[in-house]
Amino acid sequence: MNSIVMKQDASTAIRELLAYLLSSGRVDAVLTMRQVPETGSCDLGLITDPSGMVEAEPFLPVMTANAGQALSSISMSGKRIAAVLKPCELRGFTERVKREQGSFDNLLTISSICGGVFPLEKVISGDLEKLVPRYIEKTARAEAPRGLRETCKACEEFVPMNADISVSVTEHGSLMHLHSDRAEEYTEGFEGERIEARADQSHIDRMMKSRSAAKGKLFQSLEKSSGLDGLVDLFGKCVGCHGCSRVCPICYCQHCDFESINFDYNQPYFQESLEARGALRLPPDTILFQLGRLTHMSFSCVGCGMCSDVCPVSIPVAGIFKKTGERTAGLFDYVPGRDSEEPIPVMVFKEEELGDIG
Amino acid sequence: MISDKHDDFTPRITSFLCKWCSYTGADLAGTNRLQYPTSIIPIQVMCSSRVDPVFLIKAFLSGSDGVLMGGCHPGDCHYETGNYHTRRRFAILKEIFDSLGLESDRLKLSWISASEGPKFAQVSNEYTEQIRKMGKNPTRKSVFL
Amino acid sequence: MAAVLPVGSDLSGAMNRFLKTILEKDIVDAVLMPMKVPSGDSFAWIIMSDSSIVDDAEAMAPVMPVQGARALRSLTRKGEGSIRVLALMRPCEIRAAIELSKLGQVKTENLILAAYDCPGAVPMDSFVSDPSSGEDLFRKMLAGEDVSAGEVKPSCTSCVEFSMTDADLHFGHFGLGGTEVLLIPGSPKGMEILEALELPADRETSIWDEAVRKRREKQVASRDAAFEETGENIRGVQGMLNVFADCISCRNCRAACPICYCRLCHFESETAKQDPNSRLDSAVTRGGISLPADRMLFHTGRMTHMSLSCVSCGQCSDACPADIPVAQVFSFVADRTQKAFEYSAGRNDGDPLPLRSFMKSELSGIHEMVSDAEPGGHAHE
Amino acid sequence: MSETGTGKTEMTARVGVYLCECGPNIAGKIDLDKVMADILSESDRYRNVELVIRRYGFLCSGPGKQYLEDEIKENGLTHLVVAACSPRDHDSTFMEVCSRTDLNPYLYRIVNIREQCSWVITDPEEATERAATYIRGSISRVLRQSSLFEKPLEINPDAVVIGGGAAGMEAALALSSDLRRVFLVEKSASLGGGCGITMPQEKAVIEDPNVDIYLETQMSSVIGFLGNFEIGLKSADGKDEEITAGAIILAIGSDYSDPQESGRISFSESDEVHILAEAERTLEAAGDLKLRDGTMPETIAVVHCVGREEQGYCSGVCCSSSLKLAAAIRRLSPETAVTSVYRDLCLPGADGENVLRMARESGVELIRTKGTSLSGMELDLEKMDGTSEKRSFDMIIPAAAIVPAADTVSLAEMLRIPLDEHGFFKEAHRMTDPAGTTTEGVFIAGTAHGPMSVMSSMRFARACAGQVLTRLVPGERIVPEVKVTEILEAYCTGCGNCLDVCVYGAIYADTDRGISVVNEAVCRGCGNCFASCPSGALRTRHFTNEQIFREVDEALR
Repeated sequence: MNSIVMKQDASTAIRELLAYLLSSGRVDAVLTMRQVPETGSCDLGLITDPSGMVEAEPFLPVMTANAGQALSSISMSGKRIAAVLKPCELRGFTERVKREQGSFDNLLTISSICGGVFPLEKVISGDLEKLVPRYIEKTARAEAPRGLRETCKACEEFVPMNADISVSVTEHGSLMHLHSDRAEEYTEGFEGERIEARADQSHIDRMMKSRSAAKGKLFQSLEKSSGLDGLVDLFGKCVGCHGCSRVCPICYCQHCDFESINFDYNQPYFQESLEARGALRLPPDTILFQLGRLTHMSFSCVGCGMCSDVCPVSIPVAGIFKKTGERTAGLFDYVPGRDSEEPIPVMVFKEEELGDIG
Repeated sequence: MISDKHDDFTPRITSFLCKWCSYTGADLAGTNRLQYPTSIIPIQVMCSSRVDPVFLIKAFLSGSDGVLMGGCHPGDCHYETGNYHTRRRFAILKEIFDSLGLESDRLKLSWISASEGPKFAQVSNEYTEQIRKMGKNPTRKSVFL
Repeated sequence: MAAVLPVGSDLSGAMNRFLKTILEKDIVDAVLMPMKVPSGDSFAWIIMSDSSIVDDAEAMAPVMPVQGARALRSLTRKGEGSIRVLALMRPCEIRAAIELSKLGQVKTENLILAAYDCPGAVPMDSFVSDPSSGEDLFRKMLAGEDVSAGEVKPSCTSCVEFSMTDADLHFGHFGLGGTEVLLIPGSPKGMEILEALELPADRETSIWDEAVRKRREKQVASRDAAFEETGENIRGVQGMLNVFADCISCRNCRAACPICYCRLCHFESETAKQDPNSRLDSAVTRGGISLPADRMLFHTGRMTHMSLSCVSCGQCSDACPADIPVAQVFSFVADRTQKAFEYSAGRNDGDPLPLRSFMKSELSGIHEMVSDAEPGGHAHE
Repeated sequence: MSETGTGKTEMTARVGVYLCECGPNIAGKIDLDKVMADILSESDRYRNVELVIRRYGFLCSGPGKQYLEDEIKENGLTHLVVAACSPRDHDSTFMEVCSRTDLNPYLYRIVNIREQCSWVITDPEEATERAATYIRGSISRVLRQSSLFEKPLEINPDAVVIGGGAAGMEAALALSSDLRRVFLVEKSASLGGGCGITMPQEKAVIEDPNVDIYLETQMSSVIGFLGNFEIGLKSADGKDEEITAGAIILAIGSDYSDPQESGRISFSESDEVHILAEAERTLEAAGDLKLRDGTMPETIAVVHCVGREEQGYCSGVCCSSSLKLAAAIRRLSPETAVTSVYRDLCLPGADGENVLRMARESGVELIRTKGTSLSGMELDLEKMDGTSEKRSFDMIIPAAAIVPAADTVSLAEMLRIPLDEHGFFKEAHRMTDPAGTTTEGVFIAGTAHGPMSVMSSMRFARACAGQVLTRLVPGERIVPEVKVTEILEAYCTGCGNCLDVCVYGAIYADTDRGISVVNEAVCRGCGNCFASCPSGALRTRHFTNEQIFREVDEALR
């Protein structure tokens, strides 16, 4: 496929591309990770002024919020936006588009083969300075950097699925692959040698190897959380803040049903339940919330890991949801975020399926 | 007859029954005086597709030993296609239970038409027996749910 | 005057026994107290009617994973049952519960609210990562030993409401060398309990009073210092922006807050969401904006909603994945807003919620207050 | 209303619980007095609720209903629970009783302690216990029900018939009366449709003063529901007109497959190849079949089952019409040799054999082949004995398969009704509602429904008419379902889940406000949308989560 050779490092190249898109008026705004040089604090920037690009860090291995979620509403503004998204953010966004929470119409999506991101605490503690350089060299060698999010280590969907432009950085140099007409059209006139090339498959294979191994480990480690007791062990310390659902790119509800009146304790049932059990936990429905949320979104889970990051009591939420999600999606050979045209499994059905049920 | 009052454990099986088929099927079982255990606790819904999987989870976590969902046979839904959605939702729920090592056998989906009174009685009896073998639902006593 | 509860080896154990007794003697039908979760690295609120379960519970938990008032709310929001429940909690939790009762979220008729001299709590994240040393730390705190401020929840180091509140019953142990606990009735309900146990409230409490006074002095000092620092940090818009620079809008602070009782937070509702186009327009005028947007709107807006009832329990900071000193900022602001109405959150003195009432004669100087205000400055001084 | 300590006023409910003995059917098994005692003993579990609980012989009897009515009035009941038989038997009976009082019928519940309790549970004690549980469940559920008010709608008895073929005209005639206008909308310039012969109905329709005929006109838009449709019509000369009607009958007929579709048949414009329907029409009109040069053909071949394999179904009627045509040609011009080339003869019905006999007697040559292909005017016949023979004819008449009419798809979209696997309109239910569709008030007649004979078409037309006649009685009003879904706008995100799962198209996207909107007149209250909404933004009246949760709670005490 048509690709652009990047002379400098990928970040600089993309920074230039984004600046070019803005100054050439092809897009009205750009969504990308930023890092404020002074404070070192990172955030997602929606940048409209090319000069603002200096702060842009398109491939910063940090996810302060799933950009798919952040992009959601502004993508429907009718203005043209170029967004740099990590593969799971793009997939998250795609899932939201299926739920009318976003639109590709005026969007140029730029993604890259993703080496994973660091958990929030590492970002806050200001370790990035040391971490990022090693991260860059290791990922260029298809090796797994230390200290990434658990779900990133175990992520097998690190190659963008439906981006307009995807970036691959390997030992053999850095390439910008143009996957769509929109990509061709927008990059027209942008400096850089055009060649016919694909992302280095052996590089991808080597990454996949370590990812699959890590995933096996992760799922293995979650086995102990199996069964009712295991589940209670795992979620027993949940404080019910529902932060996991608020930062989830799939949980798009503005009101979570599990916070509705339907799930409040009712007298006298609470009393009877108390008599039956001798004791009860307050607030109630910890497990119900987790199971319920699984029924609502597990098949769309993109395993971005935000939920684990924000959990105040460090429950490995992301691992559990990824593990379960792969099975529920697997029932329908569904791959969340693969293609915005692929219908959400629970919204459609086949007359001839699941014959063994019922 | 299965339900034996000397047995100290009569399971509680919350049963969400579609008004148009399974509930009518249950009525027919009655009209034919087909005996089935007291374990079945019928709750009528307009369509099995009305049953949010969360209902089943709630019943399960509230100590229901089994949860039965009765719907029209695929293709015969009074509302055209509701039960196809039911089937998918149920499949997903079972998958979740399995992947978390929860006893997914405590959840059952059964297609029982309005004319299948005997089937309703049979399903009730067999499922009750199955649940009795599994024993009481541990969630009955669990404190940290 | 107070009744005396002898303490054998450990304080917490003695209180456990007390709670077990009142359950056994059917003085109450259930008690609400913390219990270690199965995984052993946290505690949860457990309401228990079976007295044998009390043995596994912990009268005073090292951590505060869920603010007790939220537990009480979940129990009584839809009206309380016929059973009498005694809830043993930290003072800040009792105060939050009293605020919530004013907001109709907690029904106190059948509740007996009991508090104890709180030595502070261990931050959640450090406890989860190392429970055993967290428990050691808390034991030291209970024994009144010095622990480095960094190890304790920041809001606790500057808490001045750590003891006697408007609880029905108070367990005073400061200054008593861990040999005994004073049972101080704070209401007829509390008195009834002592009477039912035939415990005469005949002990005078001067030693304890003194110990509490001393500690309060210390706390007030460190609080003033904290306020000073916070006041400096959040000066002006830039100050706020710096303090909240790492905020990722997860809204955990709101979710953990005992006072934020809304089902659907206004700032998460459609009504508060900016139209995508005007969002982009504002990006254009600024050359760029940060997403998720409206962080300042959320935090300042939340202040207007709840700072008058803020009890400075510090749950917001504990729940913040970005280690933002939310609690420090909010209690700093709350202190100001509450003073402005001579209101003290969590008092049972019949004061109505300031925003539900007014006095014709009040706030005459309000115009000046505003016009004199410099960003983050001390306007009303 | 009662004063509480807080000075706020709280609702107090007076719930009446009435147990029907149903002779021995219930009282013979269940100890009703014990049930009543059990429930009364815990009346304190309901806050601000007073329970009135009684038993009675046969509540469904005349005196029983009167008794219930008086009880409701005398005790000023705010809610009513009747423990008796299956709702299928007497739910409506007791709702009727409520409506004779101030008690809203939707603040009442029937508990089935007969079919699903006394009749199926052997042990009296267990049955008694179970009955108490059911009744408790209903008490706590009825307390969470809310008044619903039926809104009867004026109906428009008129009907629109789309398609002026046999089925369309038949339906129009069956419906038209001085109390009901019928709008017969025909796309082409003349009535008659696809059935090669002139129907006797045509004259009648034209003369019927209550039938308005729109020729060269098509339906361009439709909104509304049973009893109240607004239909936009567009005529060939671009004129727009809007008519209103209570029902729509789709009788748009069908088309014939293109014989050349299958690779096995190819011919050119100039060749004398005319599909069956054309031939029928010409013969009907002219009395004979001439070649283009005006001479009579000496040999004619009628080829059966053309396009059957491609379509994947047997049209069922072409064998018969092919043979009839062949016979007719022989009768009208005996000097013409007619050959019928068939593979399998499909001649269903009592008349089938006669048709075959007539054909034989009239001297039609019948050739059975394994397969037939045509190039130009030469047929290549694969005989059953394996040999093959090439034969040329002066005229070839392929019996092409019956396929959906071109407009089927666009109309289906307009009316939100599904198509079957072959692309014909799909009926609501093949057993229970073969003439109806998923959109109430829209019916299908004739070959728009699939291949069928003219006679069956007219039977379907009458079936549709019957539906309309019973559903839309002039002067009567219809009561739409009230147990429908509503949307809590504050919680709705407009994700469209509910739109996707609703087969009735009862939910619309309000893209401007970014939420979904329910058309209550179309909603049937199945609740599927409800289960598809993670935000809890939908509520199906009378089946709310809260109501169901309370029933579950009670069941699991």
